[in-house]
Amino acid sequence: MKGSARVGGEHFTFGALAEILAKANEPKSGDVLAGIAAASGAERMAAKLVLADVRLSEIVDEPLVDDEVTTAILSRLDRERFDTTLGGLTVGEFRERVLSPGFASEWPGLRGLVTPEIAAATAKLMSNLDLVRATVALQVETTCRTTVGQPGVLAARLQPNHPTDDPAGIAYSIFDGLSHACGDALLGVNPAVESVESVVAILRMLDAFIDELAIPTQGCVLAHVTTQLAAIERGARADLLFQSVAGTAAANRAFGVDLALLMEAADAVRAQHEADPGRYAGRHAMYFETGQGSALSSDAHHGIDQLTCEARAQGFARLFDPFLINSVVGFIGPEYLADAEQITRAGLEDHFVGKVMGLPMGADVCFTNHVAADHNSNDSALLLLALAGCTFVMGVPAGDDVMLGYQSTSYHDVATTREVLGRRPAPEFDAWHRRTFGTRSAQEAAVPAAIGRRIGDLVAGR
Amino acid sequence: MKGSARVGGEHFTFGALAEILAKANEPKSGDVLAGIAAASGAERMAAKLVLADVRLSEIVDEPLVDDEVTTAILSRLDRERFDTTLGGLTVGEFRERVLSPGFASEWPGLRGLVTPEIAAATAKLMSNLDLVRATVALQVETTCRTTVGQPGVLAARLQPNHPTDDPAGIAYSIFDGLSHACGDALLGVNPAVESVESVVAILRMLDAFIDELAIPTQGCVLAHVTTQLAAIERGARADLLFQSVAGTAAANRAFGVDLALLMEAADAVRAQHEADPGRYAGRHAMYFETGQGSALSSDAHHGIDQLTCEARAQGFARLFDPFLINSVVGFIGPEYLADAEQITRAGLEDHFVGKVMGLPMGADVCFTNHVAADHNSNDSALLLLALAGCTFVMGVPAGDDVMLGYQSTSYHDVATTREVLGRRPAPEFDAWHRRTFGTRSAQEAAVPAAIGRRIGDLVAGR
Amino acid sequence: MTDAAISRSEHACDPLSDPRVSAALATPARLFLGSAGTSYRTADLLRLRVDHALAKDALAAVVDVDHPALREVAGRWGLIDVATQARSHREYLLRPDLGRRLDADGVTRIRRTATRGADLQVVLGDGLSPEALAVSGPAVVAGLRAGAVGMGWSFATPVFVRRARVGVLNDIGVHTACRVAILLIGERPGLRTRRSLSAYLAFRPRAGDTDAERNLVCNISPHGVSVRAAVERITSLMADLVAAGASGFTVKERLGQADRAAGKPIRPGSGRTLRTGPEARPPRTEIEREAE
Amino acid sequence: MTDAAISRSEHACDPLSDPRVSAALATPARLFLGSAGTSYRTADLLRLRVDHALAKDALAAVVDVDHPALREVAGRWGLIDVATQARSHREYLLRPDLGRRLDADGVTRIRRTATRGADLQVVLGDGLSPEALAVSGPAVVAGLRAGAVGMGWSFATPVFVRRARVGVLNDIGVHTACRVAILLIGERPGLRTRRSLSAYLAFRPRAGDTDAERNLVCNISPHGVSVRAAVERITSLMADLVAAGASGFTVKERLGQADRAAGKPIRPGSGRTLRTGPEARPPRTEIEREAE
Ligand code: B12
Ligand code: B12
Repeated sequence: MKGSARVGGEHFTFGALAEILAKANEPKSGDVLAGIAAASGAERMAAKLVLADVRLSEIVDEPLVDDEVTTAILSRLDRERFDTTLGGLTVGEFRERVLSPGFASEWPGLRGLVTPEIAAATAKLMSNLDLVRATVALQVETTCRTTVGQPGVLAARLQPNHPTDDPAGIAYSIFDGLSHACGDALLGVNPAVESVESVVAILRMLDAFIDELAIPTQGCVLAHVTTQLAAIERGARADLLFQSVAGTAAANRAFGVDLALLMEAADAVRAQHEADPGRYAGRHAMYFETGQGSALSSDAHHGIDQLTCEARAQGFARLFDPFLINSVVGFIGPEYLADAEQITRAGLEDHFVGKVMGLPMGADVCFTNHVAADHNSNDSALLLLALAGCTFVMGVPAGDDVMLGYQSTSYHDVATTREVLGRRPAPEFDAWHRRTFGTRSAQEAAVPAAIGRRIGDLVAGR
Repeated sequence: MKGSARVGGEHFTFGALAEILAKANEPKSGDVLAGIAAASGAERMAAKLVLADVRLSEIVDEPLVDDEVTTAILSRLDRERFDTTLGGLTVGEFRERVLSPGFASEWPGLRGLVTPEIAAATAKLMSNLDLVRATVALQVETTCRTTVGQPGVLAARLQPNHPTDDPAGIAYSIFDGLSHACGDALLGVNPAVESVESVVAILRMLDAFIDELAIPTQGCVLAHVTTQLAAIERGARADLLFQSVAGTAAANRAFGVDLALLMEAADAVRAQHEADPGRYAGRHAMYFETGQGSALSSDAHHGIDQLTCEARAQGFARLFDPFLINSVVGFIGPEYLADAEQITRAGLEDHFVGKVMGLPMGADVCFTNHVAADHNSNDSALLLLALAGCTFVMGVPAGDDVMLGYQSTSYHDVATTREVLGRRPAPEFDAWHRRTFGTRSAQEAAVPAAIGRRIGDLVAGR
Repeated sequence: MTDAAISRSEHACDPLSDPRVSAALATPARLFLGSAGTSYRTADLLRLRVDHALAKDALAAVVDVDHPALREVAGRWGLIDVATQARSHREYLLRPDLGRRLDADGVTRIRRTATRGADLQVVLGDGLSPEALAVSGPAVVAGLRAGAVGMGWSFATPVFVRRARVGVLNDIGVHTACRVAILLIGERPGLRTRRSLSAYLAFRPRAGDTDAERNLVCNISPHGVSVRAAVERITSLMADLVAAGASGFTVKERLGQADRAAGKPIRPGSGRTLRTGPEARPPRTEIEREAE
Repeated sequence: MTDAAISRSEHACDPLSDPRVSAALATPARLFLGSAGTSYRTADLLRLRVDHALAKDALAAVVDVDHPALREVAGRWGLIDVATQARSHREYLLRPDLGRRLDADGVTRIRRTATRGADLQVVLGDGLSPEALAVSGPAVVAGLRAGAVGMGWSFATPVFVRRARVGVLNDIGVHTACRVAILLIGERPGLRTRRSLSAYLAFRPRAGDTDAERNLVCNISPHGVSVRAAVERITSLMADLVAAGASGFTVKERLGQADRAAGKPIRPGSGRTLRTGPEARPPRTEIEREAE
């Protein structure tokens, strides 16, 4: 695809869809690092003008890279239905369609036709306000042991990490988070140690914790998927299998995964669930994390900008019908998202592309200490994403992850955000939380000594 | 007041309340320009630690400057009630009190006791999330011809400026704004020409427009207050008298105003209103604009940081029991607020200090083209302020003020924000809007030819 | 209302069949855009963003004495070229205090070459839109000179100040002892209106004067106030300042018949309550000036 | 679980009467803070912000060969001092690609002075927390050397790489032809945990290797994995890599009895489906190396 436009007396020409998409992207340090960003504001706008007139069918007809991610996604596209419903629209028209009042009701029939590149292209023509407005009404419900994604619900993943995987440390962190009503999306531990034995141990501990307190939620240990599979083989039970995924096959290979491996993993965990239907109310069993920049990081971006790569990562995840996806938006550092503005923008984009493709998108609204962002900018981004209808956000003790070395949203932040927006935890969890913690405010909800003992027992396997 | 604290092995000492307040402020380029900002993150935190332990009575006991602004504010403080209710709290404790669930219900009795310096000090100990959380439940209702500030209402000032005050241009802009349901807070024109005659003409045109279409709102022409007074003397009717105000007497003098002049103005407009009780449902008759940086701009800040100056400007405005106040938060340029982060922070601070003092605070969420901010960051700031419960925001055609040369929020932005947050225009106006524009979407609501003719007639005084 | 405004109101009285067209003739504001849901149509959103990108470029424009516009001024009436203490564009943006003070060189040059005690000292400042100065500056200077000459005023060699803020008028007053100083300066650029000039007027400006002691005519641009209208208004205001022996909010611009009928100059509001309002100022003596 | 973790779990089994105390012993995470409404108490909010200010300072810290920690290493086992192509801290942050490549000087120095084809090449990298390298680096190097010697491995002169990213392991492999390379590198600093070191392991690293071909032991710090535990784990992983003839996700760390019972090395998942997974690698010949 070629295209050109005049802006302010200057004439700009673009040689391929990848170039148009890259230059039409909002400013991101990662696109500059990749050498594919627009050189000036005028060039960026010229690319957007050209992009606005590209037809959706042209996007589908010009795959950005020939790899298994592209093949798998396109092979599931119902091209006939696509051509009759969306193909003839330009990106600019599709943006208007998405923002029109009737879109939410026609979207269930359309979302499967939205390819990652189309979603990304549309986001590039949207203001921050558009990105929020567009997703407010798009609800994606999924069920593993419990259901998330209902209207009015803002769920939270509880992330009780520990620098040495100490089970007591993890358990206390979980308990504190539960008292603030975090953990309805899942209890998800990133293990510090990538050994099958310790992954088994944490999975068992989570299982016991959930069963003992009868918490309506699901557990997950975010080791490499092959380590989790090995843990299952050793008899551990996994509510969700986790994997980080990227937007190109080459980047996924650098993560040690590919389509076949993940299909195998999804089959394994579904087989486990099907054997225990009383425990698993729904069919969703996978949890993925994404985030702009990861393809470029392994030099596997093929000249594709990071928002488009992100959309492709999500499109790849969609193949496995996940329970949740999480864009860990400010996780890496200034090389991909330079500052709070870029992080906020990327968060809204990632959420939009995911939602419009029909995914249960959450966001780890976060920053590292080496980027130009801080607690205040993170607060703002959290509120914006929650407002946009983000399926879940993170609950980390005081937002300070003591193992991963970054700042996310805290138990307190989740509680405050729900309060400000009038959102509730997922209904089953909400009811459980009221039963368990009563009307005590979070301030009073210290650890009762009995619970302290119970945690001790749990950890010791008694 | 003196104080000192250790942060990271370094010891910091502060000599006076003004210094503690300035160094405890979140980063602002204006405080750097004034030479009063903390030199490092560590020093900023030391100042915050010290500030957290300052008692509110100590703040009242150490006026920052001896001028008529201070005198007028302190002379209205019920010191006895202050001492028994708030005086003994530290700033840190007051922050917690403000964030506690019961605060909204005790606040009506307390807000008169909150001095500007106390409000500013408290804001300095708050995160962005705190600032939003704190104000969500604080509703301030005021009434001029109509009422604003009800729960669930997000009002908008319509700003139909024109580079030569062309009445037809202004009228078309108003009509377009009305079709998007903007203008419930007020129709407020900044005149390009500071002549009594043209101010009279615009006031008459607004009057006719409001009467003709029976719009439940109020009009205002934002000339210098002395020009508006002269217009009243020539027989024009003013629903609201406007003036920009600053936080010190010296800065107000540079604006050509002082306490006595504004008291005289308030008396004049109230006298006019009392003579026409059928038209004026309420007692509120003044409209003020503020914004961080204006005192420093006339070198009249006396070493006081810009957030504290802003709170003092609002405290000064409070003396006149205003219908609305507007912090024009990103209006001036990078010398006072360097970038989008600082503008957003300042907007949330200004709104918080105003609300906690009991004022009907609105925000002109805006940026100039010479600052590091853009349409996207402005969208984000708009959503955050609306979420915080801002009484009103601005509606400017496409956000692009063709006379004042800056970017604000647009008619579209207001409509979208209400949609996203589920807010409504002020009730009387809302009902009128439905009656007038029916169910037509804004897209269809073009100017019917009849209305075009009516505008022509109005403008011609027919 | 200016001439432009008035001529535009004529259409409004007899609106064309499509009010969108009348609206577009009446104002540069972007009206009746339609929407996508409640958001902008795609084309409108992109147009706004394009204009923003271009406005950013306008800020970066540089106008100095070599610019054709200033060469024109210099060729006709001479031009004294000075700068403020702001050393770079960035410093200019972040340090308005420096943009209000002439640098040492500038002071020397003005004291050596400027006209002393003239009735009218015109100053050209780049301000935030140097392009505005280039577009409208020379014509306004020509008009003001003609007006001054018409009133029998002496007209000083114009001064061009690089990286100027409005407050630099004080230093100009201090070092030229002029009666009325007029600074033509680029306003911050808008999106539609990127090249607007303002004329700030001060009567016998001196150190310590604030905006309370200044007047202005704004929005001089092809989209706004025409050069002809601006010159007429500024000239009439100049005369009123001298009649009042003061400048600032106590002296209002007089525009139409009603204003003129009200006598000259108007002092609206009681004014009396403003304790430190300006008073009519005598010309200062050489000695006073030296002391500064 | 590491030794620290295990010793901590003991309290947990017999919790003190106040579970807050047990929790504080069990984890550096900030738990049971109480709240003001749903927000932080003032003291907690300020503490977080103080820690953030200090973490920013930690990033700015510089560790080079003159640092006592590196002088210690150099004094005991020698130290080859090289840098990547990132020329400043800012460039290091924004250009990870440069932080993954040795600069020309570094290549020359390594090819001239580094040990060729050693069994173990230890590399020290400042990474994002140079302080972490200073705090734990020398002791870990000492432990690894002892471990290598105990297994009869040859131990190359350590290399110190300034402004290093993990990917620099490839260049190290290319230019030293080592069997196992271990990069000790500072992780990005957290708030509570500002000085955590990771040990990244690679078997016969070469150009084009990705993280899929690397293993690591992370969170080596006073708050996390002790030096003793880290050395034990890394040494055992080293041996497993050699046994597997590979590194990366196909080789899992073996920690406790269950892992050891599962035989060595473990290849979990079928692995077979990953079409381009690494295979056991032979040592490369001189010719291959020269070709790169
Ligand atoms: C940033 C980060 C990432 C980023 C890396 C992005 C980037 N390009 O910079 C992303 C999100 C992509 C990521 C992905 C994964 N990570 Co990671 N990551 C980290 C983190 C938080 C910081 C790393 C750091 O500071 N490096 C130091 C700087 C100076 O080096 P760098 O060159 O800039 O960073 C490189 C390495 O960090 C490397 N890397 C990142 N993660 C991993 C994981 C493995 C196994 C390897 C070999 C390399 C590696 O990626 C960077 C680019 O090459 C650490 C936690 C910690 N405290 O260190 C976890 C950590 C290293 N990651 C971990 C894991 C498990 C993973 C995943 C395997 C998760 C999964 N199931 O898919 C994936 C895939 C990793 C792979 N094979 O590529 C674990 C490793 C546990 C272990 N002992 O083996 C850690 C310790 C966190 C944890 N406990 O969960 N990670
Ligand atoms: C920024 C601005 C302000 C800021 C100034 C802050 C600052 N320190 O920079 C604030 C918000 C404080 C402000 C206040 C007022 N302003 Co004003 N302001 C402007 C604006 C939007 C841009 C000015 C600009 O670009 N200047 C150019 C740069 C290069 O110069 P600068 O040195 O940085 O700016 C100085 C001047 O702009 C001056 N200034 C700003 N406003 C005014 C108003 C008057 C009457 C004077 C003499 C000077 C003055 O303040 C700055 C610092 O000295 C103009 C609109 C425009 N299109 O120009 C209106 C404008 C100049 N302001 C106007 C008015 C009426 C006022 C007020 C009198 C409103 C009121 N009722 O209180 C007040 C008080 C002014 C005073 N006497 O001090 C009118 C003047 C109309 C006229 N023809 O006389 C204008 C044209 C806008 C309008 N039509 O409403 N203003």
